[in-house]
Order: sequence, then C-alpha cells, then structure tokens
Amino acid sequence: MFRFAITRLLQAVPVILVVISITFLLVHAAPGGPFSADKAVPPEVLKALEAQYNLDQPLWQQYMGYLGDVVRGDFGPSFKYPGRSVNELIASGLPATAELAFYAMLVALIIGASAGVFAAMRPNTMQDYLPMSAAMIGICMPSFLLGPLLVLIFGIHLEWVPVSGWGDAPGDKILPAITLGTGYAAYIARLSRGGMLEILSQDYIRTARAKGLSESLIITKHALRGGLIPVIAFLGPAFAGLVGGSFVVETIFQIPGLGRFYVQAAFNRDYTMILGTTIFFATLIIVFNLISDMIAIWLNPKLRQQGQGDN
Amino acid sequence: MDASIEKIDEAGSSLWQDAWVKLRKNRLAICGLVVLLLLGLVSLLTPWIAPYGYEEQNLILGASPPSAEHWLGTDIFGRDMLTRIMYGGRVSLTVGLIATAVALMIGVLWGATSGFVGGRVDAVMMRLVDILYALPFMIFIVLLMVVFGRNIFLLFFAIGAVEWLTMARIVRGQVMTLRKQEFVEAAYSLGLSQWTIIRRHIIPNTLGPVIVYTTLTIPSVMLLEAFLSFLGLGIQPPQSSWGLLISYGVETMEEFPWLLIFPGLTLSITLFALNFLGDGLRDALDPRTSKD
Amino acid sequence: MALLEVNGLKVHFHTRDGLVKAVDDVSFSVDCGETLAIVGESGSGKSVTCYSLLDLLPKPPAKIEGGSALFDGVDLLTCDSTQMRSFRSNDIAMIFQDPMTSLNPFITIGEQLIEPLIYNPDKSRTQTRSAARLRAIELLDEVGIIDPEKRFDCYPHEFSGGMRQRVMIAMALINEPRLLICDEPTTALDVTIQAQILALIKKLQQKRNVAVIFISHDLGVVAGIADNVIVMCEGTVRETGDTEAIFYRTQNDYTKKLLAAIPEGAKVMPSRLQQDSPMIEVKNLKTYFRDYGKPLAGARPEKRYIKAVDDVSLHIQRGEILGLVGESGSGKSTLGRSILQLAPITEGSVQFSGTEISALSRHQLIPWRRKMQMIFQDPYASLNPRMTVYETLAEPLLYHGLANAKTINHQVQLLMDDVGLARANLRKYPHEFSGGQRQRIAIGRAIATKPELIIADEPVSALDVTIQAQVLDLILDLVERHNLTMLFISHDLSVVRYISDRVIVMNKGVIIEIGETEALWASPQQPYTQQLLEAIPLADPKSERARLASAS
Amino acid sequence: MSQTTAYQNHKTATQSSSTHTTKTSTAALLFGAVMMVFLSGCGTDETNVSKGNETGTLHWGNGTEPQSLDPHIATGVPEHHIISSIMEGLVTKDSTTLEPKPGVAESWEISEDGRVYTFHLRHDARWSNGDPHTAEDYVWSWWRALQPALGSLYAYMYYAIDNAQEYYEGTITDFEQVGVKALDEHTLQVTLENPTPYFLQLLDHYSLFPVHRPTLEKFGAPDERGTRWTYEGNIVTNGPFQLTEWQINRRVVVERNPFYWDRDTVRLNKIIFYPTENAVSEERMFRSGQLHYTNDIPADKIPVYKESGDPTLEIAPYLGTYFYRINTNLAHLKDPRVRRALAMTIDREQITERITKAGQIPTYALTPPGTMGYYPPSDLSFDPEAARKLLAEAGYPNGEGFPVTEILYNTNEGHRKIAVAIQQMWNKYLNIEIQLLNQEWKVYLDSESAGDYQISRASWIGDYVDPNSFLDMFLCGGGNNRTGWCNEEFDRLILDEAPTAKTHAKRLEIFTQAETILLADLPIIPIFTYTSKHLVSPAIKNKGTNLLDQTMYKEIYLESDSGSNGGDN
Repeated sequence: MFRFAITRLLQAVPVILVVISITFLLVHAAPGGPFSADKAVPPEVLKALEAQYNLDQPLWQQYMGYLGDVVRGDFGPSFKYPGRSVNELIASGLPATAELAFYAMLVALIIGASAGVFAAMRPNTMQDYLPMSAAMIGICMPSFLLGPLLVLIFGIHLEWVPVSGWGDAPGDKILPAITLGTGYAAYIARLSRGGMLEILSQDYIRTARAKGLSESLIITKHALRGGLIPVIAFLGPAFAGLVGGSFVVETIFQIPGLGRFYVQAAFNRDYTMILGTTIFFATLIIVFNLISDMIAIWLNPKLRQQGQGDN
Repeated sequence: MDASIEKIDEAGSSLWQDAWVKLRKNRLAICGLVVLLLLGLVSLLTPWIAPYGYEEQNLILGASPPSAEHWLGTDIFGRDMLTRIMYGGRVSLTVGLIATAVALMIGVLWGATSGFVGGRVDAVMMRLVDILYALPFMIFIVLLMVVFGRNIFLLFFAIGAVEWLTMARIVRGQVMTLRKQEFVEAAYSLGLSQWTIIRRHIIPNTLGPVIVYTTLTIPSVMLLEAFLSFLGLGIQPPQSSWGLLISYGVETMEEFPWLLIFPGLTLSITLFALNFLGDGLRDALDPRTSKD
Repeated sequence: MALLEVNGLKVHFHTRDGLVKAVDDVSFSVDCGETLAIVGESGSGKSVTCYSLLDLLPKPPAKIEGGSALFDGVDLLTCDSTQMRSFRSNDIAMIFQDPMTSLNPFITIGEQLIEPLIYNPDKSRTQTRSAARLRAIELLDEVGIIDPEKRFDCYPHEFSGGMRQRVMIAMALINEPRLLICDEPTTALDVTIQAQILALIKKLQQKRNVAVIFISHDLGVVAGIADNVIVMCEGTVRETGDTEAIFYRTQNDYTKKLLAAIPEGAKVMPSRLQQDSPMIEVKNLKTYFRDYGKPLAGARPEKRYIKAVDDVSLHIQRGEILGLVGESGSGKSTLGRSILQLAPITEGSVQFSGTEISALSRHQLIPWRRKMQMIFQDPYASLNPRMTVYETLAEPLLYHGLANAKTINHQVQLLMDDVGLARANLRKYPHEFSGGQRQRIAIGRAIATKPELIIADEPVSALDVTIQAQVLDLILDLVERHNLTMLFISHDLSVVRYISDRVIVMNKGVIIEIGETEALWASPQQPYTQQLLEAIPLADPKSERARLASAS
Repeated sequence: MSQTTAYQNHKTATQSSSTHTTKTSTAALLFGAVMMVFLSGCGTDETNVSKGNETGTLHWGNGTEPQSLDPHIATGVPEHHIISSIMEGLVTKDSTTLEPKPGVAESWEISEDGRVYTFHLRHDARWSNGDPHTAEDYVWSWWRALQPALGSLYAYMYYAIDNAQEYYEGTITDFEQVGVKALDEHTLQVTLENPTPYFLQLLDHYSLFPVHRPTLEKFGAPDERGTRWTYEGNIVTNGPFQLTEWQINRRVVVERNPFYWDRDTVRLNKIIFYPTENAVSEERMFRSGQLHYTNDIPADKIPVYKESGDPTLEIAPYLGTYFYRINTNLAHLKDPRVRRALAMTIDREQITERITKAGQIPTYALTPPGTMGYYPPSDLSFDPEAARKLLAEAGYPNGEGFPVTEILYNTNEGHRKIAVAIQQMWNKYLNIEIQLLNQEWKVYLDSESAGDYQISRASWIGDYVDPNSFLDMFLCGGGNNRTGWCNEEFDRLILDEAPTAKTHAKRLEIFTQAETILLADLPIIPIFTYTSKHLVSPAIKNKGTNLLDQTMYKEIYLESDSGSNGGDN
C-alpha cells in the first residue's frame, strides 16, 4: 500500500509541471497586462514597474525563474496587492475554501449516502422514489439559483441564519455548505443507491439472510462496506468539482476563500496569483484523489493484499 | 438439393425493438421524451413563432409581471420574457448537444482503443485519464474564457473537454468485458481482422451504455454552461441562454420574481426530462434485463 | 408426524411479461436423519420450493399463493419475521451452489462463521465472541480445514472452491440445525472434490441425526446420497418414492426420459480413426501467464508465472474424436486455444498436417483458420446478441468466400437443417432461443467453413441432461457426415467416455495419461486417473453405494 | 426547495429507522445534532449594528478589497476611505461645504502672487507611535511619492508644485529645485508653478499625505512597491485612527489613535471596513443588521426603498460625469455634425429614470453644474428631428451608408443596461446599426488607451472640486484624453489663461469659453452626472453629505434610535 502511494505521488510531479506550463502560457497569452490602469501611466514609469516584477525579461527566462521560486516554495509577489506575497494570500484564503469544501462534502456524504441507502432498502417503492426524486431536484438545481433561494427563505424571512460572511457570526457556515453540498448529495445518493442495489443482489447477502441475521445488520455489516465503494471512488473527482463550485458560492456568500481570489486574479491578470492558486488547487486535488483511491483499495481485502491498485 | 428457398417470414424482434417496447412502458421516460421533442421543436421554430422581436425594448413598460400581451412578463428593458426564453433555449440546447457530441466522440474513440488494445497502451491511456481527472478543469475553463474571449465554439470545446473523461472510462469498461466474451473469441478464430471485429461485434454492443450516458451528460453540460454564464464567462449579450437569464433573474429576485421563476423552471423541466429519459433508457437497454 | 410436512405449496412470479407458475401444488415430507433428494432440470422449480420455505424469495415478483409447510407443527409460510429469523438461525440451515460468491469477500470467514452465534435472535442462546470463536474453530477442524486457528482470520479469496464449500457447511451446522437444505452444493466443484464434500455431508448428517433436503440435477449424485427422491418438472411433482423405486421401478415416463439421457457405457459408434500421418502434431508446447496475484504461501513476489500448459506433446489422428479430461485449472482449455493459435504460445511447436502454424502471421493463418474451428461452453456468451442467426451463420461463409450473394441464402438454410433448427427463425436473435438451440447455432457456425478439425471446449456442460444428450448425438452425427476430427474437452468423464475414441488426462498443465477410452476406464495406470474414475457417481443406487463403501 | 425536500425526507429516515440502532440512523442523529449546534447560534437579536451602537464600533461596507494602504500607490475609492481614517494631510475639509479646514497645519499664509504657501504645523502633532510630526516629514514624503519606480498614478496631483513634473519625468534630478522647503521644524514653505486657487483642496487628497520615514526605511527602499510597511503592527500613521487588524477579504479594523492631536473630539472607538464586492449581498447584510453603511445599492432595489420612503436611503449629487468617448480619428466619426447627431438622440431622462433609477441628473456638458459656482454652457438637447437633418447633411441621409459602429464597455451590469438602451435609441431614431462589445476591465483599458475603439463608455470623478479637474483632461495629447481631439485655443485657455486669472469670477469665465469650444466639437457625449447612493443606518450621526462623497470619520458618532444610552436625538 505504501509503495502504491509513493508511485502515485511521483507520478504527480510531472502532472504539476504540465499544469504550471499550460497555465503559464495561457496567462501570458491573455490580452491586457497587470498594470494597465484607467489613470494614464507615463511610459517610463510603466517600464520601471515591469522591471521590478521582471516582466521585461524574455518569457522563457521568466518561466525558469518562476520554476526556481516554486521549487523553493515561494510563489512570488502578488501584482494586485503590492506588498503581499501569493503564499500569504493563499494562506489567508485556503482555510475558508478547505473548510467550505469539507462541510459541503460532509453534507453531501451524510444526506446523500443515507438517502441512497434508505432508498436501496426497498427499491421501487415510495421509500425509493421520494429520496431519488429529491436527488433529481438536487442535480437539476444550479448552485447560483439554490444559494439565493436559501438566503431568501432562511436568511431574510426566517432570520435563522446570517446571510453571508464566514466564521464571524455563528451559524454562517450552514447555508454555503448546504448550497455547495446539495448537488453532490444528489449525485452521491444515486451512486450509493446503485452500489447498494448491486451488492444486495449478491449471493452472500442471501447467505447472511439465511443465517437469520436481522435486515438492519445485513445492511450495515454486509452491504454498506461494498455498497459505498463507488461513492468513495467518486470523492476524488467530486473534490475537484467542489473546488470549482466554490467560486460561485464564495461570491454569493462573500466568503474570503481561494475561489474568489482566483476569479479576481484572472480578471486582474495577476499572473503569480493565478499560477499560485492553480498549482495549489492541482496539488490539493491530486492528494485527495490519491486518498480516495487508497481508501477504496484498503476497503477491498483482495486488493489490499495485492498491494497494487488494479486500475 | 432442390429444396426451394422458403420465404423467411417470422421477423425477429431486435434488441432495439425490444428496448423500445420496454421504454414505452416507462411513463416517466416517455413524458420526458415528449417534453424534449416539444422543446426541440419550439427552439427550432423560434425565429418564426416568437411573439416579439428578440431585441425589441419597451423602456416605459420596464419589468412588468405576466400579462395578456406578455405571457411570461417582461425584463427590466421591457423585452418579452417568453421570446428571451425561447432564444435562450436555442443556445442552451445547442451548447448541450454539441458539447456532448464533442465529449462523445473523444470519449468513445479514446475508451474503445484503450479498452481493445489493452496491455501497456491501455495502462498509459488510462493513467492519462486519471491525471486529467485530477486537474482543476474549472480553472482552465476560466482561463480559456478569459484569454481567448468568449466565443461560443470555444465554450463547446472547453465543456466537451471536461466531460469526455467519464465517457472514456465507461466505454473502456464495456469494451474490456466484451473483449473477453466468447463470441469475440469466435470472431478471432474465424480469422477476422481487428478492425472488422471492432466494427461488427464491439461497437454495436457498446451503443447501449453510450446512449444512456449521453442522455445524462447533456444536463450536466447545460448546468456547466449556466454556471460559466453566471461567472460572466459563458454566453455574452446580445446572445442569451437560460443560465444567463437565471443569473440576471437572481439579482432582482425579490422585486421581479418572474424573471427568475420562468427561466429557472424551464431549465429544471428540461433537466428533469433528460434525466428521466436517461434512466428509462438505462433500464431498457441494460443487457442484464434484456437477456431473460 | 415428520419433522417437515409440506403440502399443496403454490408459488407464482408476477413478472413484467405475465404470470409464471414456478411451483404448482407441491407436497413432500422429510424426517430427522433422513435425506430427501429433489431432482429436476433447470426451471423445474426445485430451488424455488426450498427458498420459499425460508422466505428467501424476493417479495415483489414472487408471491406464495397457497399451501402449508409445517416444521415441528409450526407453519413456516405464515409465521412472523422474528419467529422466521429464529428458525433460520437455529433450526433450518442452507448451503448454496456457488461457493465463490456465497461468502462476503470483505469480511474474514471467521467473522462470518460466528455471526449466527453472537447475533442470535433469542437472547438465551447468544454467546460471547471468544466462546463463539472456539466453537467455530472446532467446526472448521471437523469439516476438514487444515490449521483452522490461523485460517480463521483469512479472507474468502484466500480459499479454493472446495475449501470455501467446507466453510459454508461449517457455517450451516454451527447452531446445530435440525434440517439442512443443500441447493446443488457440489455442481460447481470438480468431481474429486465433489466426492469429498458429499462424503462429509453424509458423515455430519449421521453424526447429528439431521434431516437433509438435497437439490440436484445429477442423478448419479442423488443415487448415492438420497433415501427418498421426488422428481419435479415445470413446477409439479412427477414422481415420489424411495431411491430404489425411482431408479429400478420408474413409473413416470418423464423420469424414464431423464434416466435414459445419462450418458453411460462405452462409445457405440465404431472408431473412424485413420492410421495415416496425424493431422495435428504438438511438441513440448508451453503457455505461461504472468501472475500478478500474491502467492498463497507468501513466497517472495518475484516475476512468477502460471504454467497453464507445461511441456505438452500429443498428436490428433484424422477422423478420430480425442477426449481431453481434467479438473478446472488443469489447463485443458488453454491447450485447446493454444492449438488454435487463440492463446499466445510461450514455447513449442504445433503442426497442422505437416506445416508449422505457430509461426504464421495473422494474415498467413487465414487459410488454416478455415480448416480448424471452435465450439464454446456458454451458449449465452458465444453468440453476438446484436446479430441475427442468419448474419452469424453467413459471416464465416462470406468471409472465407465459400458463398457469394446469390448462393448465401441457400447455404445458410442448409446449415440450419444440418443442426436441426427450423429455417423459419433465421431472422431471429439469440435471446429468443433456448440454451440448447443456441448451442446448435454455435455448432452450425463452427461447421460452416467445412473445417477438418473442431475443438469443442465443454460444449454441453452448461446444458440440462436431456438436451445434453441430443446435442452429443448431433455432434456425433456431424462428425460422421462431414468426416471431421474433433478434440473434445470436458470435466465430465461419463460424457467424454460416451463420445471419444481416445482420452488424454491432464492435471496442472501436464499430461498424466493417454489411452483408448475403454482400456483407460478398465485399467487406469496413473493413481490420479484412478482417483478421477473412482470419484464419478453412478446413476444406479446399488453400484453407487458399493463404490462409496469401497472409496471411504 | 430541493434542499428542504431532501432535508425533510432525511428527517423521515431518522424517524423510520430509529426503531433499531443502525449505522445509517446514528449518522443521521449525529447530523441532526450538528445542525442543532449551528442553528442555536443564530437568531440572536444582538446584530452587529445594535452591539456597535453601544460600543462605538462602526460597521462600514467598503466595496472591493483594498489593494494597498500606501497613500502613494493606492488609487481606488475603498482605499481612500481607510487611508483618510488613519492619515491626515496639512489641510482637511468641512464634511458638507468641503471648505478647507486646518489639518496638521494649524494656520497658513499665501503670498500676494498666490504662488508661495507657508504652513505652520501644530507643535503637538504626533505619529501614532509617539514620534514628533515635523515639516521635514512632508519634504521626504513628497520626494518619495515622485520616485518613478514607485509608479504612483496620482503623480499629476503634484504638477501644481514648481518643477515637480520635471523631476517626476526625469528632466531634472535634484529634488532641491522642487518648490518644497522645511524652513524649520514646524514651518513648511511650498512654491507653485502658477497660482492654483484649488491647491489647498489638493492637500486633502491622500496622494499628498505624509508617510513615516523610519517605518518605510525599516521595511525596504523608499521607491520599492512591495514592502510590508503597511501591514498591521508595522504601519505608523498620523490620523484620528490607527490600523489594528487587516485580514484579507475579511475585514480591516482601525481603532482610536491615542497620539492624535485632536483626540478629544473623536467619538468613535473602532471602525470595521468589510470588503462587500457583491452589491446584492451587501444590501442583504445591511437589511439583516450586519452593516451600518453600504458602499452601493443595486439599481433595481432603489425604487423599492424610494416608494417605501425608507429613511436609510441616502442619494446625493456626486462630482462625476458618465459620458461616451468618441474616437475622432475614424472616418465616419470625424465630422462634428455626426457626433452632434449621436449626442442629440439619447433620451437621457429615460436612462436615468428607467435604468439607473438612482436620481442621476441628465447632463449636456462635461463639468457637473455647480462646481465652485461654475455652470457650464450647453446648447445640446434631445431632438431626434434635428439630429436626422444633421446626419443627412453629413452625408448619411436616414442613416444609409453609415458603417456599423461598435460601443465598447467593460463587463458590468450597469454599463450593459445603458449600452443596450442607447443602441436601441440610435437604431430607432437614426436608423443606424450599432453593435455592443464588452471586454473585461483590463482588456477594455488597453483597448481604450491604444485608441482601438469606435465609441467607448467612460466616466470621470473629480479629484478636487474645481472645473479644472475635468477640463484639463482634454488637453492635446493629455494622458486621459484618448479621443484624438486636439484644439490649440482650448489648450491656451486652460494652460495659460486660467491659472493666471486674477479673480475667481475671471477664472470661471475662461473655463466657460473653453467648455463651449469642447461642446461645439463634442469629442465626448455627456450623458448624466453621478449621484452617490448608500444605505445609511439612522444610528450614524453627524456624517454629512458632500459632492466628493467623502466621510470625515473623526466627526461621526453612533446613537441607537431606541435612545437606550440617553442620546439627545
């Protein structure tokens, strides 16, 4: 198992390199520079500015310089926030995004998995159709529609929950987590239902029933472990989606997360900030994918012993 | 042997006819299909049947609730919402269809080759898919849009490039199982070339799951487009799409609720219809059920 | 009053395509220490009868229409769920057909063994984990698992098929049940292991005076183990009686048809073996596969190979039917495929009437492929579901240029006649045919290119006994009419004896013995062959009991 | 509603499976518990505003996240709010009349020819770390601001000072020649190039604020942009408040500065600035009591507040004009008659009432009327008939042959609505085809400065209350001109005549002549003058409103209407 993790991490290095190069080229190809401003800037001042951020060097030299810095863990200064380094901005934005993603995942898993398992217990009955149609609504409802609706109902009319901000007022993490998590709760519900039905049709479930075990014991002890493997395998790509989804939720709920930084940086051509956040997101997602794959392998004893992922 | 060639009468019912019979029994899937056909028709005929001009403003009227002339009310410029939704539908559905087609093409080709060739090539191709899965695609799409401006074709390509991964995996899985089936081995023992085996034996048998997955990709693609439009990176005025209409509607949710409700409703109904149809097709085309 | 009295049992399935009367007014009874065998072909309702007793049928489609099943005076069909659960865990136990899928792969076998003890519905009998563990290890030893202490914490995938069935038996008996229902427990096992399992069940039954209901489609097995027998067909009981009455004084003609269909005795057809040079000459053939799995014995996982075919040399004479026998995993299928160049050969040579075909490229092989064809085991998987019968049969003819647009219809119809299928359903699809009919189509496809050699890999193992007999006769007739040579691969020794002139016995990739069929049966040289022959159950109670007595 | 159904059915899951303890139902109970913990924390009646009123803490919606608090680098309005709370210039302004008021300088004299200003600094002026605040600080600060490498965008504010422009552009290198001298510790003498009546207003602009030399030098070279001297804990300032906390994208907190010379009159203890980018979310925060003051109001919400007569709505005129720039180099836009026709077919009343809806005033000239008593002359009016005749005279009868023209605007809701409306008007009245092109902020700026546009949206906010702030924009080759329009007479009036005008009335008269020339050629189409629009909690007292929408934080105080602390409201 350990060997598997190491090989996967080693494979991640070229991936990140590819990510950096693509983003670097894309960013420098974008029209409009970081220093174009509405107030007229005399040419010589512009030159002095670009020199300070060595934008006047040839592109490949900048690329090499940047790679050198990244290896040392320094993501360079931010253009938009003079005096602030990208490391610092990411550090200030990361906790909010990570927390939001975690809570959204928690919401998705708890609601999604329990709804899916609940529906799989008695397929094609009301107990199955109700959660599944709710899941369908979850999938069809874009987050930027669901968020404002929730704010309107719970935030303003019922005054239960603050409408925005993160961490200042108690309870202000509920709505963003639910908004981001619902789409994935719906998807996980369908996945876990499919997984459970697949397992419940296996022979060893019939053996367990023939042994006189109670229905709920069969579900939790025998069926759950196998049934939820597709859900765990889904967590990796789901995290990548969550990160994307957080852009919108952060704008709706004014959450000081990495997503908002990224969108601002893209609009302001803050090259180092864009590169910094992209690398960070990519590493986060790769690590998360690795974790979810390892859990999926660890759950299956046959694979665990082979010590090799069979993908 | 002079046995006359009897007329071959009893036509067999192919798996497709079998699937159609089963699908017809599934009420939800059928009304999903009907809704989709209706929407397709409406968006095709929009230029002729739209009650008002696409850009026709009526500033004095401004945002008015549903009334006799404007069934679904008007937006802040006094433009008829029904017309806007129809034109928006054209864009959203085309984005959905074309992006899915892009995803379908790349996905099927990639999955089939990797599944069929197997061995080292398969390992490398699938490793690449896993890596691409790990990439923060949302970021690349944002960058692509920002860098190259927001023309529609780039949107199709960008969304398609995100969605083909899962398609590739499904097709690969399907091809891998088929390759081990005995009728493929029989085809090998006949001495057929690899390409004829793929064309005659593999592809027809993968169509089932591919069709099912396509019907499920379209809604997620439409959602992605709506999502990008909300961030201001998707469809740009004067064109509009349901996603854009919804994001405008959200801003004036309290004062002019109908600007949000009608486009939101249309998008949801379309997505519902697609999902129900997708589920119906999956049950109808599932080889397990058709084998008994 | 017998331990279990079932009378007038009716179970109907309300499926999408209408009502299916799976069990229609079935009555029988079984007492302690007694073994009742339920015999019937697939679809006869034998399994549904027993599953309905323990309420194991999926409720929405299945529905118990009527009848009663009194177990110790209590009607199983109407008791409430807690009562049923105590019956299941304490009084009635079940063993299932396929050991590979009947154990939960995610949980250790020890854990699954002690579940009935620690989660017992009536609290009085629940035991602590440690006590249950000891009890389970005791039972594992009793069913013949070597060093049960260590194997208690292993996972199902670390056991062979036979070992897993032993674990299933231990699991069934752990709570001292009074009735044991076995649903074809040995069908998926090799004949030698089948003999051991049957002996084990017999021994445990006598020791614990347990009533046993034994479901099977193999009359040989039933003859050995059963005290009474009921014969079922299409959901109804055709005949009941003790074993001797059924086998020697059969009244019902369906039972007669069943008994007649069992391939017995030597091959009746004269051997058409031609003594000239052999058609196929195989010298020191080796086919190895890389093994990714971790070896059981925990050896260092360096580059390891599974030696499927290990240095095999044989020759096939033109016109003969050469039988190839061996247990599962002996490499017989791989040998067949290697000869046909469908499997990659690691070493050795295969000559087809003189020319070395293992070195040829795909293109050069085409003319040779026309000469040698293959019939597969699973009728459901060997035909392309999306192609009509007409297309399946026309493909080889058109591809090898044996027919053109004009003559194709006629030639395909001739093929249909050859294999005994009505020309009318040429345009139908595989899923509209029964298992037997599909195998006929597969055979039609094989003989379409007028081959000289046919390799049949377990062509009849997946079929019911009556249909098996018809297909075997068809094969013999075709070999006769088309002057074919055949390599007949099977694990069923009586079938091989019935059809082949010469027999090769293989085990673990190596040929153990080759010989004339009757000579081999009369006096097997190698101990392994002897063991194989002795393990075949005979569909005759007296001789079967004699065999069992001598074997133990 | 999806969330509610999923949640309800989840509830049924807990009830129905509670009969037997299973893993699924324990997970559901756990989730229920977690939800309760969250919910219990809510519904508190103690909102920010009510708590703030007691503790003297002002919760201020501040728009976007401030880029930098270094007065010589910052450019945006959000930065201006924060900087003006923690720093103070030589001269400040009255919160309503904007008249100059003594700041760090206690008093000042101006020479007869209006070119030499002598400022007498307060003896008790201190930096927030206790250091004495001397005249030398100003000489050094202004030297630092004019360093080219620093790239200050407001360098042109210094051009009024003698030789400042020459030094900034590098023609002279010795700072001694620039007209700023520290006569002694508490007297600063400034010599201007020309008499500039509005110079005192310039001193209240943050680009001319003093910076604490030792702190700057501690964290890097004076002309280095990215030093950390403006961080919380590092920064030293001389204003009524001092920076105590700056969490990016979360909040900026300033608290009372004990060393401020006028500390007794400051009544607020703390101000918290929130980065409220999304106007819609900001309005929701205000309504749920999380903010005292909002930076903006969503256009469609204003009528709602107007109709309900809500006291929190505060709309006041703002020294800024919204206009369209025309690229006069293009063939079909070279002819002033065409430009005039375009200007006369914009129904400005429709736009301000139907689209912007925030009380903006339609305008037909560049400088907002009433700026220091100056009323610009304009003969423009909304007259489609005359416009069509003009267009015909210019060679495009009834719009035939008029090439398709593109309106460029930066991606923003407001601009989009206005552009769509004008497109429709020009199409209807002049029968010409108009296309819209929206580009993202940075790309739009590049296109405009490179002249790569036909008609482009633009706006200008005055830096100081004087017509010159608007009219000096359209000098030949002016950095912010970008229309390619050039008129010697106009330049002569603005550069030579106006500065040397003896009296204020004479100056205004010269500006009138200049603007008449401008409006005759119409390189730009003025549309409306801005209004500042905010939601202000009634608890805020003594804020006052002014043309530059600037706030004097040191004068504000909080009193909750419930009169709980016995305020004399």
